[in-house]
Amino acid sequence: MTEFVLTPGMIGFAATILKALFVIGMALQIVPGCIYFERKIAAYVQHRIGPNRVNFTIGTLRYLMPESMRDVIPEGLARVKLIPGSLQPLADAIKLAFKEEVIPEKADKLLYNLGPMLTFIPVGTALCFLPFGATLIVPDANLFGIEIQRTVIEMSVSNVVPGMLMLLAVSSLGVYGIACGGWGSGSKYPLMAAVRAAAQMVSYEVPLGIAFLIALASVGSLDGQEIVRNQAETWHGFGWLVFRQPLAALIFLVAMFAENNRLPFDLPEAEPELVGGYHTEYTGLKFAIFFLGEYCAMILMCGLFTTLFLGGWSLGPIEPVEVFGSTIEPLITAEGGILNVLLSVAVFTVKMLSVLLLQLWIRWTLPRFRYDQLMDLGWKVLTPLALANLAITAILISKFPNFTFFA
Amino acid sequence: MAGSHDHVEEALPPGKSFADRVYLPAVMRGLKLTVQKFFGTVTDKHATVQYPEVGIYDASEAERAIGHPNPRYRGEHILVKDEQGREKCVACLLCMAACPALCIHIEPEPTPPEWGDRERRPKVFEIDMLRCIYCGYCEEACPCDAIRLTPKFYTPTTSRTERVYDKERLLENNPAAQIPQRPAK
Amino acid sequence: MSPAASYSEGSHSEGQPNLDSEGQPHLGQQAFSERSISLEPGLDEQDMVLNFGPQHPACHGTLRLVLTMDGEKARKIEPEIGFLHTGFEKLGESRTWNQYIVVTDRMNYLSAMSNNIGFACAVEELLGIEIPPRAQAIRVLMAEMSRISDHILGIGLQGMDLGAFTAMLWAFIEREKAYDVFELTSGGRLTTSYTRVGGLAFDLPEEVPHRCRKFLDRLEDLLEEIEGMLSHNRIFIDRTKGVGVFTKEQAIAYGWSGPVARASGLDRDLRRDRPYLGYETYDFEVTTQSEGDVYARYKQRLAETREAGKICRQVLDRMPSGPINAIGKVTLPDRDEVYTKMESLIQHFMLEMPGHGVKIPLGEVYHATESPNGELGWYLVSDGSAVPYRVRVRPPSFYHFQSMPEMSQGLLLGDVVANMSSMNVIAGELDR
Amino acid sequence: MSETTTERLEVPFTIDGASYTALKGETVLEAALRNGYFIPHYCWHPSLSIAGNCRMCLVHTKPGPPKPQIACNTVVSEGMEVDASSEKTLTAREGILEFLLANHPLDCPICDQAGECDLQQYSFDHGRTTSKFSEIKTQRPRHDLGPRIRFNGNRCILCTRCVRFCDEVTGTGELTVVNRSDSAWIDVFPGVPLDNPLSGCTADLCPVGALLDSDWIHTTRVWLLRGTKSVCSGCATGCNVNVEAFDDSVKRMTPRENQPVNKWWMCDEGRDSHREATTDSRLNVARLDGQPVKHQDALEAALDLFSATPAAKIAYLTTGHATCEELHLLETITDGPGGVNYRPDGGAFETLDGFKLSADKNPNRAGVVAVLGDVDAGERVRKGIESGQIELVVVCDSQPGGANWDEGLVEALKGDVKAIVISLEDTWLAQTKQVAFPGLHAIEKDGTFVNQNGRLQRVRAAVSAPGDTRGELDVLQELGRSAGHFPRVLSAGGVFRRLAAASPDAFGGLTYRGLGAVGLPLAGAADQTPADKCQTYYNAGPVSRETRAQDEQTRVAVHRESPLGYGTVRGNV
Repeated sequence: MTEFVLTPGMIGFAATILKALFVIGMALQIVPGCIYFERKIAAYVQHRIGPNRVNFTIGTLRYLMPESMRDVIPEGLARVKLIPGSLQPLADAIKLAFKEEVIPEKADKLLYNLGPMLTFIPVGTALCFLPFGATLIVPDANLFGIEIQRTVIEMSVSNVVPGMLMLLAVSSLGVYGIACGGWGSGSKYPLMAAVRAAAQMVSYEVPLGIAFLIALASVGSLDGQEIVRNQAETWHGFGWLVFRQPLAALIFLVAMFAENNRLPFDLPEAEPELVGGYHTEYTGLKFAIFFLGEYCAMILMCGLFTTLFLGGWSLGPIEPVEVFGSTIEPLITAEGGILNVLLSVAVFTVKMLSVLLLQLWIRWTLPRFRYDQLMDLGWKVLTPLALANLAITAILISKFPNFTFFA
Repeated sequence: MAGSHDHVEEALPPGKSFADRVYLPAVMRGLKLTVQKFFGTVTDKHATVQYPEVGIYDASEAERAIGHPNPRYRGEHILVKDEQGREKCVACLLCMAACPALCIHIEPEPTPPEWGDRERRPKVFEIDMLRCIYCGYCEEACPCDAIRLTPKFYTPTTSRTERVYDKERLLENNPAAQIPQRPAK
Repeated sequence: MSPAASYSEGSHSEGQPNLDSEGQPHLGQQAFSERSISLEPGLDEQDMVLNFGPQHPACHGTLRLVLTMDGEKARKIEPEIGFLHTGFEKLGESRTWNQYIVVTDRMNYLSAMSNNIGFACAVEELLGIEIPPRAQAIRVLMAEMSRISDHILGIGLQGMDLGAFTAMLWAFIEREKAYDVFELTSGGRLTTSYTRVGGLAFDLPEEVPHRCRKFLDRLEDLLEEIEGMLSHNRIFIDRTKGVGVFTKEQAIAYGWSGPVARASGLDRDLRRDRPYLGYETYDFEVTTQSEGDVYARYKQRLAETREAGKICRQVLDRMPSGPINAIGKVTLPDRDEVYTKMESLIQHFMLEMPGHGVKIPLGEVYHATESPNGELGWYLVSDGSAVPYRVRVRPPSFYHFQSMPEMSQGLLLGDVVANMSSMNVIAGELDR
Repeated sequence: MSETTTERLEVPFTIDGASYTALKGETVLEAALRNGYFIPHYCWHPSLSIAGNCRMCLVHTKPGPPKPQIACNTVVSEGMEVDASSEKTLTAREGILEFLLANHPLDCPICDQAGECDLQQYSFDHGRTTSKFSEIKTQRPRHDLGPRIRFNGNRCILCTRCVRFCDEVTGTGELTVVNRSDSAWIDVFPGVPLDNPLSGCTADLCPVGALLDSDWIHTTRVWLLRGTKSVCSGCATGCNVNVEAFDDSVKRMTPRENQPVNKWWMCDEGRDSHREATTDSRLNVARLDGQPVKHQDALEAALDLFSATPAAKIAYLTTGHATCEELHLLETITDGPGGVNYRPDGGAFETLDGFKLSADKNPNRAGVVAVLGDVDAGERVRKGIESGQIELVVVCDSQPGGANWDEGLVEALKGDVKAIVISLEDTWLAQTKQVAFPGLHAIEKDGTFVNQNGRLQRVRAAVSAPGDTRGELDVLQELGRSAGHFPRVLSAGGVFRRLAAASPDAFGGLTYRGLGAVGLPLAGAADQTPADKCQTYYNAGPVSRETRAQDEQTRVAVHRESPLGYGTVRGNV
């Protein structure tokens, strides 16, 4: 009787599928939440209420109960809303799904249809390279007659070694979607938006990339997990690059807004100027996919910022192992243990959402740049600053390779 | 107080000072304001009136400036009834003449002999509510205090023909509502 | 040969008929090139004609700019009007003097009260009557309230068109409170129809002074907040300073008036220079700016809002008592008198019956008031009958909008938007 | 109205410092009105004796007593200075109005005079703004004086115009003032209702809403009515009328002044004549072999019929209600004999001031004579039919109630002779003959009538015809066009030009434009009054009616876009 052996390859394969599902699931979960919170924040900032009509009430729970018990919930209580307006994104999605798909007569059909996909696919791909948790180590074990071999599972869907570079490379492809959509619409406003988007995203790719480089250089690794671990281990857990490289962090943050077309830099969809921007001519599901791609890109960038500058999934000075003590079995609590990993995922999510919140907050506060000012800022301010920062960093690293400020 | 309200006097014109030029202070100030507003809305009342559940006149003063039905509000018309439940209108057609939108149509007829106190009444009294601009001139023109504009404004229908109100509908338009006191001239 | 024509010819010479996949001619393409021929003979090949409006988020109302874009740059700008042409002036020839007041509501719908008052004042000038002090004071109060509501929205919209949506909604909320005052006073929020020839429709309700004061107190905070959001924000300053500069001479040449003219340094305010409704008795300053750019207009509106608030407080402090209608047979008599007195009933009838009504003596008048947007002039001709012979409006927006080409020529698209919103052009007033 | 040379002497005098001239013996009011200076008045009327009881026309005169005089009974003396607008005079006027209104009920909303009420007009122009009177107003009776006049005592200001009218114009004397002081009212003598043929004029004369025509009471408001200057088709007198319509239906007919024709009056029968156009028996639709068809189908059948018959074999029959233009067309397109039917005579009436209500109830009998010459009542047509000479008869019957053809002719028509019938009423001819077209009533058509004294007067369309009615002119010209008589269909004025050219003896030199409001005499007519002598300075109704009519023109032009004139556009919403 041969034992069934789960080799690391098999476990890794299964884990990859699970991680992919998890990442996509999380992203698709966060997007509606993000839309909801965006609207809520906008409303509260503007002294309004925001979406509050579509939601479950306590009375909805009755339908989960047997018929005889439904009267348990009193009528007054039944009308109490559970998170008012929480189903609004769902309602929007349903609405969009049922909307008529209008393709403008003069549209280039291929590019027009390709646009939304090209926006979403690179972002979705890039999410694969995002390290969202601590490394999980499955130890050697024999469970129910199945032999499990020790496997190291990195908490990112794809664990290629220059992961961060891949991420950067793939995410930059998002601009093609916007350009295709804008060009393919056969309309002037989307065209202008596409041109703007292409120029803007290419321009801000430079400071973004340099800030990225600074981060990588400071850490000395291209591996996402390594970057996080480096930050967690330096300065007693406070070695986040946002403290070590504040200027780079700021540059990255600003460039991130521009990459995401968020408000101070939302020129490709500047409503008073370009009506709807590149998605003016889109309706229905294609519009929804554009929307989804845009929000996923926000999540991606926030995740990236978290990883690079906010210490990723690490919880600062607090060591999870210390918290839970050593009394619990090492399978769970030790480094690479599952509880530890789950905690790190939660930490990562919270940090990422905080950055997301900042994006929403900024959007409802600031006016918009003008096109030339945007370019000026990108090329004349951010890029030189980033270059200078990179140069100084490079010099410091080469002169003082063991200087703790960086490593 | 507003009279003694001193607003910020700038030493330098805006845009010239260093603080203005580096973006961040103003951005921070803006973020501070918005976050204050955010928590202001969370803790305080918001400006929105939850309309169908809360009538706009039901809201308290803190939420909305007008906390009671404004007698002057120019909403839908009613024809006023006299003590005996008959329309007060005598079909003098002044409202029809005063209407700038030409939305009133009246056809007079003599009253039944048993009425005694007046000689004519409207046989047909129609207001095309789609055409009406709710200016209140009919109310102003009426010499018999027979037509009034009420604070009622929630008036959707499913067809256009329903929006042409006939005499019966105008008489029964808002039976529950107190007919507002006519504002003093 | 015009480049545009050569463009379309060129496409034919290459043996590519202008057809789409289904063999239908590209009508849209053709229409665009024809349009460009008729509008702009010297259109370069790389230029793009951009129809900015009439349906466009930044065209408040149905305005249209035909922009000839060289990339982001608006090489040529042609304003086009008439999309909201409602024939209001023509309507004046078929509505009695009092009935026309409801039409004035709908011209500048952001400050209907000011329009009502301006028209009533013009007719009274033609009639040669003076309204009682209380009516004057109420009119001043309402005019200034409407100036405030118009200006704060104008400031908010200026922010909104530059992306600062939030400030606009803050202004909107306060504007609603001003509208509450209008509603209490006149029964209507947007279309007030409050004045009558020779007086007012109703007297001021008791609670209005209290509400006005509350509104004015809150107004200061609002202006502070908006200023906090915008005034020192470098993004806003960059977008507005030095953009759309119009000099004093240009402003005069284009017939500018109101806050935009004062932002260009033109020290002219009809409330001070040609006082009506007793404006000379109020203490207020006419502020001016020297820069003449979008930022100056923003500052000017802020300053004028504060001055208007000052006037409102003065009116409230010394609101006279007394009648609100002019003595004589111009205004409708008191309701109680109509029900009980024969003479009053007859007067009521004579004023309401078609063919009778307020008969304005033969003559013509031009009377202008300082509306929130500028000099709102009424040129009225009476043939002695109950309806005007001619009603002509001098809408400030019309004169402001026509300067768009000169002001925005060669600017980026974003600046065109900034200029548009800084003018606060109201299409209803512009097209009449 | 006597024209002796002594009274033609002119007397200079001044009103408010402006110089005017009066005729010798003229009163101040008369002279002022004739000169275009308006002094308010109620009881005075040029055709009635001076009563001087309304006191509205008070003026101060110099020389004269220090208290104000009534202008209507003060004869102008040479160099008299009349003060009609000083503070003193205006105060007196205001006082009089206060008295007149003291007992007046608050009836404007239900009073049909509102809008053309002299009481309203003067009170607004000269009266006080409010009343000092707080006592209880007296109550006076409200009753019907006669079949069409309703009296409302509370509104009466006792000017006695109506009483004097019955005494001095009709001479029937039904009305009188009963009681005295503030309980006086107008009443009829017991058993003698106000039913003289001109009783409607009392309502016209009444300057307030005391006497109203019950015919149109409580149906509409005067400011909604649009007047059309036309001629009554009731009788050969040809009274000048204003056909007042609202919502495309005639509400009332009021007289217009035309001194040689009807002075200021018109008869009750004439006032009701517009009802002939709205009877149930009217023909509203074209008929082909008795079946209702579209106008075009009937017209094609008629054209076939017409062109298949030689002109010499076509006869025509018409009535005394056809306009001169229709008569001319009939004569032109047919070569056969013609016949005319007249309505039998009705009651005649002559007032004391010379207004003659004709017994001849055919408005255009004189026109028939002038256009067609000597035609009989259809005798020759009958003979033609019986002898087979006539194969087709064009019947143009616009007589209300239908023409009463002779029995012999009826028998002949009942045979198999073909006929094209244009008929106002749905007569047996229209129902049985091959083709029938609906005709127009006088209130719906344009044309001319010649009255009994040979005055040619315009009839104007005041309302549109029911259904698919095209009218006589259109159909006859279509028929004539097919036979090559006319190049195209003309308007009534165009046809009249042809008529004037064809009969220069009677109609030479006359044009529609020249006819104006009061018409012109035919050559050799009995009444040769020139147009400028037909109207005096005084119109027929209340003073304010004329004022209103002028203002109304502006007002009405406004609402042209609305098919109902005023009010909402109803229908498919």
